[in-house]
Amino acid sequence: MNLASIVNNQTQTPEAVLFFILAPVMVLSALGMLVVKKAVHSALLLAVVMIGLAIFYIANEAPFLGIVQIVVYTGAVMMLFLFILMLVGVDSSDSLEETIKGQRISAVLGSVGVGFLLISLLSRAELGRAYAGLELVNGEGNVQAIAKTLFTRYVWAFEVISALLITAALGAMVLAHRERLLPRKSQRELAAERVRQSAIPVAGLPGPGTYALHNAVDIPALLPDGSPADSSVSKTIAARGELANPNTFRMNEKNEAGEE
Amino acid sequence: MNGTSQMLVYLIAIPLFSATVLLLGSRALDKVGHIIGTLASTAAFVVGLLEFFAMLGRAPENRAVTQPLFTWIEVGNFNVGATLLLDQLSICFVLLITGVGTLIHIYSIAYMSHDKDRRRFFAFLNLFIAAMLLLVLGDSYLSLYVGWEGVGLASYLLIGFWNQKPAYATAAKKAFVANRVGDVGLSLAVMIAFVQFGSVSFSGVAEGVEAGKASSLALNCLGAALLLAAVGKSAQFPLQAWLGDAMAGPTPVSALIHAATMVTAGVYLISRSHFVFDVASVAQLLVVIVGAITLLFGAIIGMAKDDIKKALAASTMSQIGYMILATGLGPVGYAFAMMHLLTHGFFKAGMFLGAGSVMHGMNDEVDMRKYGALRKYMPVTFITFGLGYLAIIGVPPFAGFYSKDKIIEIALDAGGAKGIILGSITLLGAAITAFYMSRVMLMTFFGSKRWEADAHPHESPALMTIPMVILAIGSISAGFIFNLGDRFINFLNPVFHSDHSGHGEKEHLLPPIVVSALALTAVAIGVSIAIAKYGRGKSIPAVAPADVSVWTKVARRDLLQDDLNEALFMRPGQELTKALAIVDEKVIDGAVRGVGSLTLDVASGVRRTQTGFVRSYALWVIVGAVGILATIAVMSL
Amino acid sequence: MSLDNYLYLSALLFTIGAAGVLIRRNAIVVFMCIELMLNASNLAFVTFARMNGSIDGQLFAFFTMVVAACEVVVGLAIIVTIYRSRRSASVDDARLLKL
Amino acid sequence: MNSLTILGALPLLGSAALFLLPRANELLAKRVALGVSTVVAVAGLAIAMNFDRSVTGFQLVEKYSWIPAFGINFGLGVDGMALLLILLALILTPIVILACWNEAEGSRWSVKTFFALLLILETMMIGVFAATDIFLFYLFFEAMLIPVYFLIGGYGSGERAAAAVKFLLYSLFGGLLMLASIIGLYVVSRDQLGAPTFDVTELQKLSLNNQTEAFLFLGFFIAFAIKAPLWPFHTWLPDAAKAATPGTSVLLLGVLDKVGTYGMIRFCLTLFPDASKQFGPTIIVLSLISIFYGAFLAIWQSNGDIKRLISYTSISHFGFITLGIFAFTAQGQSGSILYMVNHGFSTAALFLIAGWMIARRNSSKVQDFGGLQRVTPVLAWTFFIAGLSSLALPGLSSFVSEFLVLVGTFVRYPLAAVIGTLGIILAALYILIPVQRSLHGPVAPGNENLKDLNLREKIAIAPVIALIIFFGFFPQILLNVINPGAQASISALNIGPSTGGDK
Repeated sequence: MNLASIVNNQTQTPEAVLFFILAPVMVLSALGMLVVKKAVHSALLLAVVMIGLAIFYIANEAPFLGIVQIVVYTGAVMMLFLFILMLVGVDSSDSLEETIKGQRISAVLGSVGVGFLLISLLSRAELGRAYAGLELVNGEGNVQAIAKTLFTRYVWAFEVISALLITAALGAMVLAHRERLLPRKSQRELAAERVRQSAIPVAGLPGPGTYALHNAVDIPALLPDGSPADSSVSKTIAARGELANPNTFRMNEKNEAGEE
Repeated sequence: MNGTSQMLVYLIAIPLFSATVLLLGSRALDKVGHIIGTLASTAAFVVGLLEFFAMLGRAPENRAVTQPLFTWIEVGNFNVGATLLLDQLSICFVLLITGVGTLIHIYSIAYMSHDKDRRRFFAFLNLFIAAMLLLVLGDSYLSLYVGWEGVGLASYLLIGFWNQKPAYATAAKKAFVANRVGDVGLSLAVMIAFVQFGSVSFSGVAEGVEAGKASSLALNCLGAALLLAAVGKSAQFPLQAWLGDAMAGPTPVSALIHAATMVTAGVYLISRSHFVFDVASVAQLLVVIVGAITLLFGAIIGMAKDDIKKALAASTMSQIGYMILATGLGPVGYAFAMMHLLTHGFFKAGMFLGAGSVMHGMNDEVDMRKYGALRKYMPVTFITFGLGYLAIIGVPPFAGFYSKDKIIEIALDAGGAKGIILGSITLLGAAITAFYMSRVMLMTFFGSKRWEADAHPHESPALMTIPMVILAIGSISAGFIFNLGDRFINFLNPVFHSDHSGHGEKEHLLPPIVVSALALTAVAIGVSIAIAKYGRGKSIPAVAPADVSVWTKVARRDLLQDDLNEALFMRPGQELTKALAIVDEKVIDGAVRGVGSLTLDVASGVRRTQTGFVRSYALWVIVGAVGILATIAVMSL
Repeated sequence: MSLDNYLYLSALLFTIGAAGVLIRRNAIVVFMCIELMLNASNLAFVTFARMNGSIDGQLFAFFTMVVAACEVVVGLAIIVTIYRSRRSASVDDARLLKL
Repeated sequence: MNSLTILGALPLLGSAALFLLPRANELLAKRVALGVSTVVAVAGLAIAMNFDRSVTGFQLVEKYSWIPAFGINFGLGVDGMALLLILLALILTPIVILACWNEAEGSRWSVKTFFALLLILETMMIGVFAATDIFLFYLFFEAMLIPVYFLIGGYGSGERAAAAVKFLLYSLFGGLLMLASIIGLYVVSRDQLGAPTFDVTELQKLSLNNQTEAFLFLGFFIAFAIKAPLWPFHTWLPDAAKAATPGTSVLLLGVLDKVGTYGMIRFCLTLFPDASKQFGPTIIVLSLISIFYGAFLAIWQSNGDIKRLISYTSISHFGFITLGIFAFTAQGQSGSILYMVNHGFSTAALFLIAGWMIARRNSSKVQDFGGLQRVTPVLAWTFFIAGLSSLALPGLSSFVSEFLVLVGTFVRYPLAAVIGTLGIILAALYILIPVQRSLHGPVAPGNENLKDLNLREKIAIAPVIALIIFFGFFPQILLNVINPGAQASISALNIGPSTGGDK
C-alpha cells in the first residue's frame, strides 16, 4: 500500500508524523526570518522552509514538484539571493528599529487578522471532503501526468509563460546594464593618464624585498633613501599585522643580530 | 376679387437696387451717387403715379391690386407670402413717400454737397424709401414688419449719419431701441392674429374679425399690441422721447423720416387695422387717450424749445397726436387722419426744409435765439416757411385748416363727456400750436439780428429752394383739393367702409361753422400771445433765461421724459445687469469652480496617506485583504 | 491526520510572509518574504490537487514557480540597480512616490 | 450608396495629408486645407441635391454591423435638419480656413497641425449629425472634443489652457450622463426588443415607464443643455470663446453647440416624448432665463471683452432655440431648426470680424475700439450687418427663425412668448451699444492707422453676409427641407393642436 494513500479521509500515520515534526520547524524558521538581524540568516531560514515544503510536496504525491522545488528554489533562487546579498554586502545587518510610526503594530494586527480569517474560513469551507488522492492520476507516473496536462490543456499558458520567462531574462539584463556615460578609453589614453598621475609609479609597484636583505613576501622593498615602501607588500599581510621590519635585516645590524 | 399688377415690385426694387449699388460701389461712384439716388426715387415716384392713374381708371371697389411675389414663410398653417398690395390707402402713402422723398433727394443734393459721404447718404435715403414702400405695400402684418424695421434701420443710420459725434450716435441708438419697444407690440400683434385667425394677412385678419373668430379680449389685446407698435414708431406717449434727439440727423432726414413719412407709419398701421379697432372698444379708447396726451405733450414741449429743429419735432409729435386721436374715433376718423397726415407731410416737410435752409445759411446754427430778422436775407425760405406756418396753425384756406378742423369736429362729435374733453383738448392744442409756431416764425424771421459774429446768412441755392416752393404749393392747396366735395373721403371709402361720406347729416354737438370759428379763435389767441411775447420790439435774450418757472424748466427738459425713462428703466436695468454679472461670476461660475477646488482639497487631504513608504502601501493591501476576507466571512455566516 | 492541516500550515506561512513584508526593511528580506508567501500558496495548490484527485493544482503550482522565478530575476535586478545608485537596500529609502 | 461615409472621410484624409506635409511649408498646408474643405463643401452640396424633400425619414442611409455583440451599427443617414447642419459645417469650414489664414502663426504648435485639426473637426461634425446609431453619435460627440481641446489649448490666447480644460470637463461631464442614459437604453432595448440595439428608429418603439423615461431623458438633456449651452450650464462658453482663436470660436458656437439643440430634437423628443412633455414647461422657463440672462450679460460685456460679448449673445439665442423646441409646435420646431442654421452664419460673421478687429488692434476690449467706421469702413459695415443679423432685424435670416420660434411658442405658451418677445429689446441694446462704442464716435487713440479688410478677408466674409441677407427673404428654401421632419416629430409627440389658428 502506498504510504501516501488516504484512508477514511485521513492520511496514514507516517505522513502525520512527518507533518507534525516538520511543520513546527518550518513555522519557527519562518518566524525566525522576521526577527533575525542579518539577511543571510533570513536566507538560510527561508531555505529550511523551502526544503520542508519540498518534502511536503513529495508527501502530497507531487514528487516532480518536490524535486523542482529543491532544484529551482533551494538551488537556483536561493543562490541568486545569496549572490545579491554578497553584492549588496554580506554583513549589512538590518536594524530592527521601526521608523514608521505605528507600522509594526498595524502590521502585526493586519497579519494576525489575515491569518485568523484565512484559517477560520478554511475550517468552515466545504472542500469536497471525500478526498480522492492522486493514485489514479499518477498511475503512469507523476511526471507523465503533469506532462500530459501541461502539453494539452495548458499548452497555451505554457507558451505564454515561456515568453514571460524570456522577457524577464531580458529585463534583468537591461536593468543590470550600466549605461556608459563617457566613451570607452583606449589603451593609449589609459597609459597617458597613468603617466600623468604621478602618484602611481609608472613602472609598476616594487616587488617585496627589493633592495632589502630578504625577499620574503612580508618584507617591504626599500626605497632609494633606505626607507621601506609599504606599497610593495600585500595589504592583506599589512592588515594582519604580519609585516616584518626591513631594518632588522640591515647589514650593520645583521652583525649585531649574529652576535646575539 | 382684386386685380393684380406686375409693377408694384418695381416701386421697391428700384430704390433698393440703387441703394445696393451705391453702398457696394466704389469711390468712383461718388461723383454720380446723388444723381443715381435721386433718379431712383424719381423713378419710383413715376411708377407710383402710373399706378395711381391706373387705379383711378378702375371702379372704386376694384381699385386694390396685388402682386404675389413668392412664398416667404410656410410652416404648417403659418403661411406668409411675399405679396404686395396697393389699395387706396397705400397709394396715398406711396405718392407721399416717393413724391416728398424725391423732393428731399433733390434738396439733399445741395444740402449735402460738402459732405464727403454724400453717396452713402443717398444710399440710406434710397434704402429708406424702399423700406417705407415695403411697409405700406406689404399685404400682411409680417411683410409690414419687415418694412417697419427697415425704416427703423434707415432712420438709425441716418440719425447717426454723423455718428463720429458720440451724442449723435447715442441719439440713433435711442431711436432704434425705442422703436424696438414698439416692435415688440407688432410682434405680439402678429402672434395674436395668427393664433386667433390663422392668418397674418390684412385680408385674412379682417375676414376673421368679421366672422367673429376672436373674443373681445383677444381683439382688445391685438389692438393694444398694434397701438404699442404705433406708439413706438410714431413717437407717441409714452415712447416719444427719441424723436427730439433724432434731430441729430441731417435736416433732410428730419424732414423726410421724422416729419413726413416714417413717423406717420403708426397712423398707417392703425388705419390699416381699422377692422380690429372698430370692434375693440377698449383698445380704441386707448388710442384716443394716447393721441390726446401726445397732442398736448408735444405742444407743451414745443413751446419751450429754442432749437428750431426740436421745436419742429415737438410739433410733429403733437400733430401726429392729432392723427392718432382721429384714428381712435372710429370709422369717421380714419380718412381725416389720413388727410391730416398728407397735408402735414407737405407743410411739415416744407418747414423742415426751410429750417435746413436757415441752418445752411447760418453755419448750422440751430438755436433760434441766435436767429432773427432773416426774412430779408432769405426771402424764399421765409415765404415757403411762412406758408407752411399758416398751414400748420390752420388758417383757412391753407391745408392744415381743412384737416385739423375736421379732427376737432369729429373729436367734439365723439359724444358725451368724451366729446367735450377731446374737443377741448384739440382746441387747446390748436391754440398752443399757433403759439409756438408763431414763436418759431417770430424768433427766426422777425425781430432783431442776434447772429453769431461769423454768420453770413444767404439764400440757399435753387436745388434747395425749388423743393421748398413745391411743398409750399402743396401746403396751400392740398387741403382744399382733398376736401373738394369730400373727394378724398370717398376715395378712401372702399378701404375703411365708413359710410360717412355725408358726415354732415349726422347729429353734431356743434355746427361745423361754429367749430371752425372756435378753432380760429383758439389760433388767434395763440398767435396774439406769441406776438405779445416775441413780437416787434420785444427783446429776446441770446441765451435762454434761467430764471423761469418750474413749468418752463420742466418743459425744456421735454417734460422729464428722459429723466423718467432713466429712473424707471435704465438705472434699474443697469443695476440688474451689474448684479447679474456678479451672479454669473460668483454664484454660477463660482459653483463650477467650487467643484474644482473641492476636488483639489479632497485630493490634498487624501494625499497625506501617500507616505511614499512602500511598506505603508503594503499595509493597505493587507487591510484590503482583511476587509475582503471579513466580508466573505460575514457573508458566509 | 486530515489533509486540512496542510492548508492551515499554508495559511500560517502565508501570514508570516505577509508580516515579514510589512516589518522588514531590507529589500532582499522583503523579497524573501514574498517568496515565502508564494511558496505557501503553492503548498495549498498541491494539497488541493491531492484532495480533488486532479493534477491541475500541481500545474498551477508549477506555473507559480515559473512566475516566481521571473519575479526574482527582475526584482533582484531592480534591487541591484537601486542599490547601485542609492547605496542602500532599505525599502524605506526609496520613497520617490511621495509628493 | 455610401456618400455620407465618403463625405465624412474626405476631410480626415485631407488632415492625414496635411500631417505628411513638411512643417516649414505653411502656405502649402493652408492651400491644401482650403482645397480639401472646398471640395468637401462642393461634394456636400452635390449630395444635398439628391435629397428628397417629400420624405420624412432618414435618407442616404448606410448601415454596417460594427459590434454585433452589442447591436452597434455604423449607421449613417440624414433628415432635413441633419442635412442642413452638415451643410452649415461644410460651408463654414472653408470660410473659417480662409478667414483664419494667419491665425495659427506664432502659436506653440505648427500651422499645419492647426488646419489638420480643423479638418478632423469637420469629419467629426459630419459624423455627429449623420449618425443614426446612438452609440456612434456618442462616439462622435465625445471625439469632437479632442480637436477642439487642442485648438483652444494649442492656439488660443490668454488663459487658454484653463479654458480648454473647463470646456473639456464640462463636456465630459455631460457626456458621462449621456453615456449612462445610453447604457440604460441598451438595457431596456435588450429586454424589450429581444436584441439590444442603438438604432434611433428602432429605439423609438420602446415603451418606457415614467420614471425610467424621466431619468434617461435627463441624462440626454443635461448633456445637450451643457453643449447648447442653456442656463445655468453656460459658464464654459464665454471662457472658451474668449480663449479660442476666432476660427475655432466660429466652429464651436456656429456648429458644435448646435449638437446640443440638434440632440434635443433628435433624441430627447423622439425617444422620450412623455418625459419631454413632462419637463417641457421647466425647460421653457430655463430658456427664458437664458434669453434674458445672456442678453443682460452681453450688455454688461459691452464694457468688457468683445468675444465674451458675442458668446453671451449666443447664450441668449440658444435660449430662443430651446424655447422653440420645447414649445412642441410645428412653427416652433421649424423655427428652431432654422435658427440653428441662421445663428451659425450670424455668429460666424460676428466672430470672424471681431477676430479681425482684435488682430488689428491687439486688444479684445470693446473700449479700445472706437470710430472704426471712419478708419475701416468695410470692416465696420460687415460687423454692423452681422450685428443686425444677431438682433434679428427683419429682412435678415435670423428674423424669420426668431419670429417662427416666438409664434410657435405663443400658440402653446402665450405668456412665455410675450416674455421672450421682450428679449428683442435687449437684443437691440447688446448689439447697438458695442456697435456704438467700437464703430461710432471719434476715432479712439491707437486706431488711426488700422487697415481695412483685405481681399482674402472680403472673399471670406462675403458669402456669409450674402447668405444672411438671402435667407432673410427666401427662407422657404431651407424651410422646405426642414418642415417634413419637424412636423413629423411634432405629430409623433401627439400633444394636441400643434399649430395655431385652427379655430
